[in-house]
Amino acid sequence: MNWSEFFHMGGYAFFVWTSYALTLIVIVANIVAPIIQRKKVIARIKRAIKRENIETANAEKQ
Amino acid sequence: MWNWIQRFSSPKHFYSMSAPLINVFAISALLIGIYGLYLGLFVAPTDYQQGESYRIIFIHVPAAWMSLFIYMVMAISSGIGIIWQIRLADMVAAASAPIGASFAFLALVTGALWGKPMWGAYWVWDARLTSELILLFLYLGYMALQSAIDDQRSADKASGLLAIVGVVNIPIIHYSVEWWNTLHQGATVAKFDKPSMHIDMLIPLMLMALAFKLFYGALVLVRTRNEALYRDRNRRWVRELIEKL
Amino acid sequence: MLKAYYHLLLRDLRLALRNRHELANPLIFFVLVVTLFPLAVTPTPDVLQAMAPGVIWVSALLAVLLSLDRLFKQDYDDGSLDQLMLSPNPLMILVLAKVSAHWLLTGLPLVIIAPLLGLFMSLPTEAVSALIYSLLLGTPVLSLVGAIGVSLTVAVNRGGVLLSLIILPLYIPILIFGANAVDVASDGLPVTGQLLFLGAVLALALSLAPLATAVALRITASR
Amino acid sequence: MLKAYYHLLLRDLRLALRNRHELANPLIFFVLVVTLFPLAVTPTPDVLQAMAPGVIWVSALLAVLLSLDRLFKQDYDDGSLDQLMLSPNPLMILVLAKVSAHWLLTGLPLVIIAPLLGLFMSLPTEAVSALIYSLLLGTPVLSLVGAIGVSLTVAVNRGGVLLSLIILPLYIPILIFGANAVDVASDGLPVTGQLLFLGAVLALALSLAPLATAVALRITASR
Amino acid sequence: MLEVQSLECVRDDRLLFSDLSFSVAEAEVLQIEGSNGSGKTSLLRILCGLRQAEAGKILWHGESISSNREDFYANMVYIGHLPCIKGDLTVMENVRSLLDTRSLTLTDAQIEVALTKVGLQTYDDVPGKALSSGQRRRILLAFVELSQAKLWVLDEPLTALDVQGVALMESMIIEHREAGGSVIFTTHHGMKLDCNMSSVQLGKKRTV
Amino acid sequence: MLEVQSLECVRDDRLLFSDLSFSVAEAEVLQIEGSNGSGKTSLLRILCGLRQAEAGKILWHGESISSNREDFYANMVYIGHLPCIKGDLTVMENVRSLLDTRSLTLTDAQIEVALTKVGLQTYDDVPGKALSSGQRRRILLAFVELSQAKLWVLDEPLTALDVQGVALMESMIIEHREAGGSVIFTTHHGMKLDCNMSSVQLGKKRTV
Ligand code: HEM
Ligand SMILES: Nc1ncnc2c1ncn2[C@@H]1O[C@H](COP(=O)(O)OP(=O)(O)OP(=O)(O)O)[C@@H](O)[C@H]1O
Ligand SMILES: Nc1ncnc2c1ncn2[C@@H]1O[C@H](COP(=O)(O)OP(=O)(O)OP(=O)(O)O)[C@@H](O)[C@H]1O
Ligand SMILES: [Mg+2]
Ligand SMILES: [Mg+2]
Repeated sequence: MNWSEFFHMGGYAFFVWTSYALTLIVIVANIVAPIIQRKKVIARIKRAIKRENIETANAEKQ
Repeated sequence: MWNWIQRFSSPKHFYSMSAPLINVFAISALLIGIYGLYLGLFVAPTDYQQGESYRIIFIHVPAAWMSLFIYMVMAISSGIGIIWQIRLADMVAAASAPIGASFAFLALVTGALWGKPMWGAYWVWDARLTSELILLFLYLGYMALQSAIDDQRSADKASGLLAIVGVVNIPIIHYSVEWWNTLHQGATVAKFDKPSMHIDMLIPLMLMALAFKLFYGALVLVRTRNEALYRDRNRRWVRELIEKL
Repeated sequence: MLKAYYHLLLRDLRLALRNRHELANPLIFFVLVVTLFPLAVTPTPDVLQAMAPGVIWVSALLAVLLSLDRLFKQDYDDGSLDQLMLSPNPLMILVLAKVSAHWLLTGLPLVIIAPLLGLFMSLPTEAVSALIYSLLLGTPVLSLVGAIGVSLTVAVNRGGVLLSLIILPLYIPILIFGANAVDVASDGLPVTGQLLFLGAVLALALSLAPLATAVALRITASR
Repeated sequence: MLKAYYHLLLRDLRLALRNRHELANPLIFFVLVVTLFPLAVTPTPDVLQAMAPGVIWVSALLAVLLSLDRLFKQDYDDGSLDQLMLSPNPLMILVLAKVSAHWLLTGLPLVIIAPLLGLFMSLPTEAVSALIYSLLLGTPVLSLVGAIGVSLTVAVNRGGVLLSLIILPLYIPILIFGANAVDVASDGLPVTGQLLFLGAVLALALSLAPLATAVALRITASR
Repeated sequence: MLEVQSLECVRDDRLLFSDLSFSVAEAEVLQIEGSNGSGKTSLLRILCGLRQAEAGKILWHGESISSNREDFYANMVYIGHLPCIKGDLTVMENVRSLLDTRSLTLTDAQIEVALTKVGLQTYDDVPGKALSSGQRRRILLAFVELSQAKLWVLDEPLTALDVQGVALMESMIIEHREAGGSVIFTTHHGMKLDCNMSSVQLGKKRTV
Repeated sequence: MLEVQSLECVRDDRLLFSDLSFSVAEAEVLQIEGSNGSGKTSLLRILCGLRQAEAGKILWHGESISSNREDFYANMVYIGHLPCIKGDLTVMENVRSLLDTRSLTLTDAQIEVALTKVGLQTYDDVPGKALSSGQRRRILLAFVELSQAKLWVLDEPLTALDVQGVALMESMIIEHREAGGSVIFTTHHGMKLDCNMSSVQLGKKRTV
């Protein structure tokens, strides 16, 4: 079996390779999404911490 | 016993325990997946009926299985969350939904891409196809409800309840479509004529299924950790952790 | 407890009767949507008849769906729902009262007007009676299951479309069997199987849905 | 004035983007309703194809209808609408901004997903392109005309069904010409006539509907 | 009567209170104090069992309110920020349907008396939608008066009330206390009550 | 500045007021008084042009407000019973979109100053839905402060505000008056203003 035959998939190349490509995309998206999500969560908590520090500082001033 | 479960299922405990597991799952998913693909694409023989197009099976079937499996995980852990008030279970459910939805999507798309060469149409209104489509909608409904409710705890419980009600519905849909299709009309579309599977096809299929499961395992851990961080964002353990970053 | 059921049912009916015009709305919506189809496609009589069971049932389903926010929305917005939840009576009974009122105000009128629409879509007589029976058994389930969905989404602003997303998948079995009963009947075949199925689903919904709704309401109130 | 248009449009888009999931809801509703039909009737391909234009157009219409309360409901409930009416800018411009946002958020996605549904319902290719063009011209009219209806009914509680009664009759011409274009195209005939009509209606609606909506809003605010 | 043990409430990003304990005896009037956003409304909703607390217990006559539900709800009445008024029902019907939720059946005359007391005597057949915001709140006062509850839980009861309305609310609380009832309330507009009052202060904490 | 001539308002069956005339000059503070249901809210909505009066005229700098619409609305700001807050927008975005309706473009820093003044300095990126009722009202105070309007029309501005909030509102009104602005307001909770105040009393009439 040579490579072009392999890629040709007996005439079903479009269907087979679209399927595999979509699968790859979905897998990558599933890996990337939680990483972004984690960054967002951490950024949000950091903002909350900063806000609370300001609030406590203000409260102590009064 | 009860106390032990409570402590063991605390988000803090989970967070510290889960980190090493992720790598185990991810790496074995990668290795097994690559080996399965190798066997599936290069070693497995051509199907005498379907030609090469059957190679879609190695992603279609594992994806379809996963979409069902993950829904069950989601519903069961929602039930645990509602009945025993275990927060970790809610987080697992919430973390599972997007993963399950993406597998359901994959199963649909790869199935449709397989249907065109096999049946001559991308889509037919068959019981299995319809219930898979509805399954995707159930996932989307879960996620929409989860994000529409502001109060996190209400969101968990509400969407959990929806997941449980959906479980009752899936078999009903499946059998009703099946019955409805066979009651009337001669079959207009080729049914799945289940090929008695060659062992060289079965092994890579099983390997791929295992790889998908392990992949899900890794993903759900990562996502659950995010949920834990988010939900416990004003607990001390999270604050200390964040300050260290 | 029976008194609580009865009082709440009466209150909801009275509220609806205060706005006579609104009372007819789901009905008019039903009729309007059904008539949209023959307008949209140029209907040869056989296509019309083939479409009829599906069109009528889908329209009935959508009419119930749109009327669902009658069920709890107002009570939630004005705080009455809080008062209901603080009632010493079991919440399930109160839910059942509200669902009964909802069915009397939307499901029942649909059942009554349906024969007319069947005629309009040139359904044969046997199919019309199958239509009536299937709606009679099916619409209460639509109200009962709908109640779960609304109670989960009342707190959400702009919940209308969200509600459909949640509820429509749950309605599908009813739709399939209801429409199928009419379809089969118009071929002159017996429909006991379908009606039995609908009856069984009704029994199931009647026993489980009020419970699920009560749980959902408690979740929603916890804001 | 252009700045006022732009700011309000941006605000509405931002508000929608804050709830990503909600964004997709009209779309999902559209897909769900379209799938209900093949489930309800036993689909032989020719019946399916005969129904398709009507089913897709009616579902699009219902999806827009259900999403209409996005347009003013929230602004009315929280008092923002009062603030808009107290703006020194012409109310018509503000209305136009809100309608544009509404179309971008509901009409446009429907146009984009429609080919997929055509595929589900086994429509031929020419019919699919007619479907796209007719929806592209028709959905803005649905938003524009819908705005008049919502602005009259926002003040009414439980306006959902009332709204449909007011709006659906106005939608009928659009529906007839839109669905007919698809129908005709699937027989391989030209559809320029229908599209021209839809274009003319769009021009008309674009010039009159914002005015009518502004008047309706003034009436509504007078509470 | 009511006992609260180490309650904790978290909303979104904020810990509103934790380890909050207090109790309300018979004939006790308790004010929940705190600035905007300190969690008064959240606390009251938790006390009524409408909201779940993150931690802690609420006991009614020594038993948790969820296990003692029926007795608790038969003896407690809550009014919140929302008016609970149906626009389409008349004032009389509104009061009646509120009382129905508590399974109380009173005569028209009894309800008239309460309506007169809250200054709505001529309004009994006016539909709720034609009332001003203060008049709506007065219906709730009539409801509380007729509820036969031992414990009143009132969230900002003075909202939208005019001077006479405020005086009325004050006298109602005093009377209720003299009859052995208890009241938990919040307000930003100093109520002048001629009786002993305890108070709980909600402040701002950060993390658990 | 604003002049009201023989206004009449009827709601449903009730005549709320008729032949009501008064005017508001520069640097004048006017309180609309009256008990619950006397028609204060209705009057204010008429003054803003949101509601049509049954009879009478409203003049802005001598011209009717409908013919002088643009100038009137550029110089008048109204806040009513409703909070005008979008739950999904942050506090900052909420203020900004309120200002957009008046075609004002301010810098973030300017808005920050106002938010600090009303006590929301640390909340600028919190979404509106996570605010308590008092915090929501404070956003409106910031809006009024930034609106650059000469005439403030405030319906129950003290609703839900705590003690500091009330003091803040009072000082804002004083400052505004000193800068030559005018205020029309209603309240049931005595505002303590150290300045001359005129007032209009709405009573109960029956027939015209
Ligand atoms: C859009 C189209 C399709 C969808 C949504 C779909 C969905 C599914 C689902 C949900 C399953 C799992 C069923 C279960 O385990 O109970 C499945 C399994 C399977 N599908 Fe598909 N499918 C589609 C098209 C196809 C096509 C065109 C073929 C091949 C001709 C195919 C062959 C298979 C096979 C061989 C299995 C495994 C059967 C088994 O486990 O018993 N599918 N599919
Ligand atoms: N729906 C909500 N989602 C998230 N957080 C909320 C929500 N409602 C209130 N909060 C937060 O909870 C806190 C307490 O709100 P609560 O309404 O209990 O305060 P309150 O003491 O009643 O204030 P007020 O005097 O203004 O009525 C606020 O700081 C607010 O940020
Ligand atoms: N939507 C309505 N329809 C009919 N009548 C109404 C409506 N709203 C108010 N009213 C009537 O108009 C009168 C005045 O109402 P308005 O809201 O202007 O009073 P208000 O002075 O603001 O009272 P409050 O101090 O309670 O806010 C009331 O007596 C009420 O009966
Ligand atoms: Mg409060
Ligand atoms: Mg008022």
